[in-house]
Amino acid sequence: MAERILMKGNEAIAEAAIRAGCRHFFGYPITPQTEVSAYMAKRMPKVGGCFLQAESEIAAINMVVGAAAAGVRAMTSSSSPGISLKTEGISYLIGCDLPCVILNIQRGGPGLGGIQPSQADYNQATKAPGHGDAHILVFAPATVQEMVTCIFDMFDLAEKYRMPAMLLGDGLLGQMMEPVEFPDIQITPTEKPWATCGHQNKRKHNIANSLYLQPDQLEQKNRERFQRYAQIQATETRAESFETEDCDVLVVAYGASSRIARSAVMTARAQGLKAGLLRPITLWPFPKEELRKAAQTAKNVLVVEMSMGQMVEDVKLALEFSKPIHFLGHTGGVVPTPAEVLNQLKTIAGGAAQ
Amino acid sequence: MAERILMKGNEAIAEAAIRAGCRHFFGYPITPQTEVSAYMAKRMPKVGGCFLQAESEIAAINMVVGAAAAGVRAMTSSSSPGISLKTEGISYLIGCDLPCVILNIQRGGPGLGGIQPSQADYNQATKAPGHGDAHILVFAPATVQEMVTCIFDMFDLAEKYRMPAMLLGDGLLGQMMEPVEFPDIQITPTEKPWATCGHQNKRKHNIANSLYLQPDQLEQKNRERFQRYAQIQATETRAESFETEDCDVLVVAYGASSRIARSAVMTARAQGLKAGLLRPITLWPFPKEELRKAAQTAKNVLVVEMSMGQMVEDVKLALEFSKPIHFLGHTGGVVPTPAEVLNQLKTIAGGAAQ
Amino acid sequence: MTTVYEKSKMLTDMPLSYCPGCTHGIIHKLVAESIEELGVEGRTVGVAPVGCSVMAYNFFSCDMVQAPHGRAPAVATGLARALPNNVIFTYQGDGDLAAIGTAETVHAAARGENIVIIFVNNAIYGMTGGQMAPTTLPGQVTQTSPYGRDVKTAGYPVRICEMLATLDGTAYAERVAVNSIPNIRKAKKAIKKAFENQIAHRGFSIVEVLSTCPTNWGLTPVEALKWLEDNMIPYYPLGVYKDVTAKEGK
Amino acid sequence: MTTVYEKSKMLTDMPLSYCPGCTHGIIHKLVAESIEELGVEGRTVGVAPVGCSVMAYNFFSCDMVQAPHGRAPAVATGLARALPNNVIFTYQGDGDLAAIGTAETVHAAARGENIVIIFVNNAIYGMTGGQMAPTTLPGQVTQTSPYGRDVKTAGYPVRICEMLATLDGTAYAERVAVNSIPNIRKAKKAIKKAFENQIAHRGFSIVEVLSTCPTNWGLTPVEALKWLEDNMIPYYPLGVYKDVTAKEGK
Amino acid sequence: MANRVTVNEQVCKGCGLCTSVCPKKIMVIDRDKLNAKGYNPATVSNIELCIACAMCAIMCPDSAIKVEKE
Amino acid sequence: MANRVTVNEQVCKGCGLCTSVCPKKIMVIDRDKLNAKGYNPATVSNIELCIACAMCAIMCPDSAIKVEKE
Amino acid sequence: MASYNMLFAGFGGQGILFSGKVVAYAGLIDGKEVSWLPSYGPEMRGGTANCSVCISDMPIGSPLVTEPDVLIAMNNPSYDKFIDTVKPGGVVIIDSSLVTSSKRREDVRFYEVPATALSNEHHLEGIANMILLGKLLESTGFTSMDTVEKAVQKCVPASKSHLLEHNLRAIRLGMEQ
Amino acid sequence: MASYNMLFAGFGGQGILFSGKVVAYAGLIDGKEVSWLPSYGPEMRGGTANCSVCISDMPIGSPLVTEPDVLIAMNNPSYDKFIDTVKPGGVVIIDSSLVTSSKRREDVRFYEVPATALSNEHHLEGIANMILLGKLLESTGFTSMDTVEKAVQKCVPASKSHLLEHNLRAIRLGMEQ
Ligand SMILES: Cc1ncc(C[n+]2csc(CCOP(=O)(O)OP(=O)(O)O)c2C)c(N)n1
Ligand SMILES: Cc1ncc(C[n+]2csc(CCOP(=O)(O)OP(=O)(O)O)c2C)c(N)n1
Ligand code: SF4
Ligand code: SF4
Ligand code: SF4
Ligand code: SF4
Ligand code: SF4
Ligand code: SF4
Ligand SMILES: [Mg+2]
Ligand SMILES: [Mg+2]
Repeated sequence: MAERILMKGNEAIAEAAIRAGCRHFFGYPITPQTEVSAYMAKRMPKVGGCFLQAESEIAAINMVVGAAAAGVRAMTSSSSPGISLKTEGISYLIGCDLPCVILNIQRGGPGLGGIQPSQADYNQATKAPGHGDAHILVFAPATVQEMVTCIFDMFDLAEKYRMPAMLLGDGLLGQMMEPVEFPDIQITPTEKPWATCGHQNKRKHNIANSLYLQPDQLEQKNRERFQRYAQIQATETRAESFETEDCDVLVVAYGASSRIARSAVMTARAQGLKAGLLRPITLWPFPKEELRKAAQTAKNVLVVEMSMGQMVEDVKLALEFSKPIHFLGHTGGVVPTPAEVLNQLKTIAGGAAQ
Repeated sequence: MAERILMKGNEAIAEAAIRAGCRHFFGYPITPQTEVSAYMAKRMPKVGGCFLQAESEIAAINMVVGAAAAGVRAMTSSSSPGISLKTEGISYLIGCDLPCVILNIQRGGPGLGGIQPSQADYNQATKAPGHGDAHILVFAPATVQEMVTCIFDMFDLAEKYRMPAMLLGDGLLGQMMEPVEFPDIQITPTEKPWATCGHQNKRKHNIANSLYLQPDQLEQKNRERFQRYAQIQATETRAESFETEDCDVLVVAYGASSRIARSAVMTARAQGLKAGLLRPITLWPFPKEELRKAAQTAKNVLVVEMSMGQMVEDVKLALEFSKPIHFLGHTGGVVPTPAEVLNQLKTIAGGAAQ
Repeated sequence: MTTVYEKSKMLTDMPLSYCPGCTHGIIHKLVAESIEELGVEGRTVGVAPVGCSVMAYNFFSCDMVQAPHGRAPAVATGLARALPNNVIFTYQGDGDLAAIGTAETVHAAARGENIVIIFVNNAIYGMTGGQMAPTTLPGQVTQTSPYGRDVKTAGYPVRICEMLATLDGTAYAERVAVNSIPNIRKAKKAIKKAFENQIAHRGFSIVEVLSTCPTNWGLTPVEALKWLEDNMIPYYPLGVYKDVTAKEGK
Repeated sequence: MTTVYEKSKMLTDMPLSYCPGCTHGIIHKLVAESIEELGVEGRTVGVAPVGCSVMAYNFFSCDMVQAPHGRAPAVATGLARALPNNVIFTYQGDGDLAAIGTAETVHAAARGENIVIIFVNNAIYGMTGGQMAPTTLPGQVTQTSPYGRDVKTAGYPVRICEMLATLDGTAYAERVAVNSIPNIRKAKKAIKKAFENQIAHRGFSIVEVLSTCPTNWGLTPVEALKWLEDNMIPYYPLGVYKDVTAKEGK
Repeated sequence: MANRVTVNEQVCKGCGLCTSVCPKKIMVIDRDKLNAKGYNPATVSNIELCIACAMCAIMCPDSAIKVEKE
Repeated sequence: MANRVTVNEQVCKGCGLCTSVCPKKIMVIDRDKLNAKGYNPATVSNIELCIACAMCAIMCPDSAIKVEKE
Repeated sequence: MASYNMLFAGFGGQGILFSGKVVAYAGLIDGKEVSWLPSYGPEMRGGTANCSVCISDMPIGSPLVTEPDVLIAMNNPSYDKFIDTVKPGGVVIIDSSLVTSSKRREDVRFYEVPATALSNEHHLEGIANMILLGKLLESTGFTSMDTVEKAVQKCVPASKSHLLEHNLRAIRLGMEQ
Repeated sequence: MASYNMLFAGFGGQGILFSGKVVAYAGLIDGKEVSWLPSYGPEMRGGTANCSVCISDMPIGSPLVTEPDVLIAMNNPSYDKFIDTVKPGGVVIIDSSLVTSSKRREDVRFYEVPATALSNEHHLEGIANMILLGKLLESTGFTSMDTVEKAVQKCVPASKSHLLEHNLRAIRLGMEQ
């Protein structure tokens, strides 16, 4: 580990990707993630890598298709409207079993919406990253430092499971500076016998493809992929529990809103209210078990999101309605305050006490 | 009502749309829905309407944005990969509060997938039709006749609630012929004081826009929209109950798979097994109440889908895990058979009897 | 007293959101004046892009639609097909029109769609803070070409008028600039002509306007005018690239 | 006995999925033979489009990627950037390249991306059953122009080589046809030259090949050759539209 | 009687484009004034010299200038 | 000894393109044969006339023809 | 009446989809529930085509017939592909001019009609499919000739009404086989 | 130590983001948790800019400061926008050369520093922001001058190290106000 320096989230992600062996980045400008491209544009030529500003988000994700098929670590980045445009390409990456990393530094929607932080693409990322039966790995770090560690893991897991991994951040995490240090990791490139990089007359030709005209073949492909998904759901969930051992009220929040929730939980504890926080780090796979465990002593659960309540459904599904699940949310770029979360915690605890 | 004629689902939809007053159709070819465009290409010139083959799905949905903003009844049609490409545009339509009708005649995915029938875009349609906090009306008719009636309703409701309505069909429904009759309805065009059709110097200028740079304004817009959603969820759900009054096992299925489920339920009943079917017609809003009612006597619930199990979550959320929920699904274009549904019903009933 | 010049009534009272000295504002005026002079304000519908002019819907007093990034020509097509007797125009930046919106632009032209496109070429993505545009000049430094646009990796600028002139559907394509009073007068003429074409149902007209971005070029507004003249005009020659009325002898 | 002609080794044993007499098969051969003759099969990666040639990945014996509809040039760009010393080509139809893929095509050309594009122009969407393509001729009847393409509502055909020739990044653009033996020979030469360009890192080369679709044109394969000659060639003149090696004096 | 040139000071952004084209060099930025947005607005230093050519107004991106001829 | 023209009958789709270009008009469709895919394959009616120009083979979209010169 | 799940299979261009449509219309005219579903997509091109037709008193579940009561096969590949899927006791009708496979099943009613040869003989070129439809009518009695006549009228476009009589002649010819 | 939630606000180009960064770096050097968050997007252009800086012993929740302990305001619009959000007992420092608003609050510690005038006087053109930073240091003691020096070193790019001394002079000047 090196010195801790102050760095913007977006720039830290870019630096982490380069250190994780990514030498192919394809972007298209959009607020609040333009710094990723700007950083890549500066650094890639220095490390012999490729930064390319594509003509559109669609072109960018398809350049990722090509680069990923060729076997290199490839990445693209955008924000909400741009991610919608990438959904066809993401579905192809899934269908072709190609690894890559995609950033969604979310902003308020729908439509052009706004440019302030939001978490309203949760459903899209976790349930419908494209058409068809499909999933991608979704990571939701909460600090600039965690963004860095996630990026390393995401490249690894994407290759291990041959699927795209998305970092679901938001404008707050992308724009803020925090201290960060970069791990000194030696990247050992994964063997990719499937890569379409020219067979040099030494093997059968490789094909990256998602077309299967025979329904039973396509079904077979999908079932194989869902077996992989099941394995991932069993082994790759990540979450952080904070003060959950004896909590009366459990807050569930991820990414930027988990930071606010954490402040509120700390204040609540200081004021004698037994609050706890479960912070999913992977959103897909959703950390069901971790959540169930964290909620064991809780009489009430409060989900805090910067959306109209998208993760709530996953919390309900995980807890199977075994306890009341409340929701506090803001949308459109409004960031909740620790005070209002605290208030809500008190109301819930009060109500529960009645 | 006129004579019953045999008509392909895709063509019946097109004819219904024209009769419902749609004079602006923007399409791009994709199997299995090309007949919609082909039909429109033939008929529109005869009724003074506009059929336009766009250069892409993205162009098509944005032509719909323009036409809808102008205040006319506009429609576009595609199939799974093409719908992914439309998600940005759909999110804009939502953000601008513009009505329109969108067809998704689903095929197997992910990626290019196949061209046989599928229901694997359920999550996309109902939970993430685009980025941001957003919903659209989603109708899932099960017969060619019902496609016709739905189309009329969809144009009306889309205008009433100023939002897009999607018909979520599949290759089976689009390609099959069934008897159909067209209601003889006089369309009374809704007043659209918001339309951007030229103010003729008689009113303030109208604006169709989804940009709100102030987070609180954007939040306000979203909250208003979600109030409308709540009203829709309270009043516009639709479902059909079949033999549910005393059922032991309740099958939940929509669209094409509900037809198969229905056959299985009939055979089961004939064999003395008390099966019933709840068939959601609206997928968003999801008919929670109707489902709860239909499941009242059921000891078990079986969800049948042509996907890896996407609606299952909505069924769980509606029934709050009050009874065991089973799943039978096929994906990639494989259509379940009545025999295998029946088998599953028997297994479940047997298991339950033990 | 006679008024020699005042603000067009086709512009609202809303102050423009552009940076000081940004020539987007001049182009707005030319569009507004043309429409006002032709007396078609009441039946005009404009389409705002995503770019610095995203809020053009607040500035023009006609009905306005805000289109997704790059898709203004498609939105305008929808409007034009629904409102064949109205006047439809888009106002788009170079990122919007020449990058993400390339397909929509080319095909609106190929279709001879009866619309006017005002194409503001400032050789940069203004709104997002100065990234390279398809029209960024070779060697030009931007946020995403920090060492100057290297044509070997980032490719060559696209000349839109030249490209669209190859399409049979294009009725009129002219490139103008707003860096000086004479050029502004010519730009006004071109823009007005484009609207006249549409009123006469002549089809697709595009006016490419070379414009400044003092903020992201890192120059004062006055320096920016000079930079435009010295660097952009040589690469993007002003002039008429297609004009069907010329053939018609009008 | 000496072999005068046999199937190229760059083609697999898989029977082609094309309709009887569809000239897609001829173009496949020309591509395969060119690569084989240049001895670069082992370092070639092809990109198949969405269109009748969607399964080209089964037919060419080099590594292959199947791209989303219209996005082959972007996929090829990703490949080319990751594999700068390989030979990358796309094989695309007119719907794929000239409609949905317009932006990707134009910008791969503008960037001078070091790839070869084989553009199969058959004036129709073959795979989906015969809808109008951007290249469908005026008056031509298709599923979506049942009364003949009406240029007033459906617009004019796009001439891709002419359009791309306006871009500085295009190194080579030629239009050929495969309706007769002499034309096939010329087509072969053009395709081979495109690959030579790439091996020499000259940048973006496109060969537009006029091709038949007997099935959706409603003609026999032999009639289709004649229709191509009588109708397509006059509208899409054969020839070289850009060639940087000509300037270099090669 | 002189011509009249009115600068809408609240709208003016002090960009100086008008000053750069005024043939009489009478359009100047008023460094002593600051409008609500924090800009130094333009002003006419000597209206007597004004020829009402309107170049300043034509150039002003913010339509801040009105020119009237006597 | 004559030249040799081999038609891969299973691959042939009976399209007739080869027959249309054979200068000697000896490449013909065999109406009496049907391959597994249901097509009438092409065949050479009189190999003696063949000049091994390979036009048939160059034209064949399905690479069904091999031409050998004596 | 019984319900019928029928499969019509052959090459594209043999009129497979058309005869399926006539049968479906007949069911409709008889007041039954009917459905018709074609195979679709690129595999149709030049290759095989087939369609599923269901006629029933009850609402039709899956319109996709995977275990037909009736199979009409007009080429070898289709015959080979579907013969084993026919329900025991079902009906199989083949155009024996084209289906040369020697494979037979004992548990179905089997009719061999040299329809293509017959159509050429009787100047009914190109409508061998209608001859087979006649045989279908005769062998199953799924509807009346009267209904079939009406159904054909529905399916032949007004502009081609001169073909009507031809079609009916072919059907009658088939009934006599 | 206390935790600080600070807001730096002014026009773009006044070095608002830079002084926020120096403060954050100071916190980092002191071993605190810190965060820095700029306002972003088009509204920054030509208009106002501001940044939130948090320094704390605990992990920082929201980096967005909505109720600052400390407000440094360098223009009227920012002052008007944020003055009411400052926590009672907080610190407000204004560049009184630019902030001409007469509005005051009694429940905060209020410092008026004619920073722009001072910077011109002392040949420290363009770094009025650093003068205000000096005042911030002096009035809150959020860190030591030693740390601030190190922090400025971190923030000034090597290529512009000649500006280092200027910046430090400005800070010292501010501390004396
Ligand atoms: C789909 C999508 N991609 C990207 C963006 C971000 N974006 C906003 S404006 C813009 C470019 C603006 O540049 P230009 O079109 O040249 O207009 P200018 O600001 O220079 O006038 C971009 C990329 C977006 N809003 N939506
Ligand atoms: C996103 C998307 N849109 C549409 C389609 C459907 N589609 C498949 S092939 C094709 C067009 C093929 O035409 P062309 O590119 O001309 O190739 P051809 O078949 O004529 O060789 C289309 C529209 C698709 N698969 N994906
Ligand atoms: S960023 Fe550039 S183009 Fe945008 S308003 Fe400012 S100066 Fe004009
Ligand atoms: S549909 Fe047309 S282009 Fe496609 S394979 Fe058949 S003949 Fe060729
Ligand atoms: S009208 Fe002409 S002379 Fe008068 S101030 Fe304006 S530019 Fe100067
Ligand atoms: S041009 Fe307009 S905005 Fe600029 S200084 Fe002059 S009056 Fe002010
Ligand atoms: S080689 Fe020439 S002459 Fe011989 S069969 Fe072929 S085309 Fe005819
Ligand atoms: S050209 Fe080839 S496929 Fe066609 S008939 Fe001749 S041999 Fe057969
Ligand atoms: Mg620009
Ligand atoms: Mg084609």
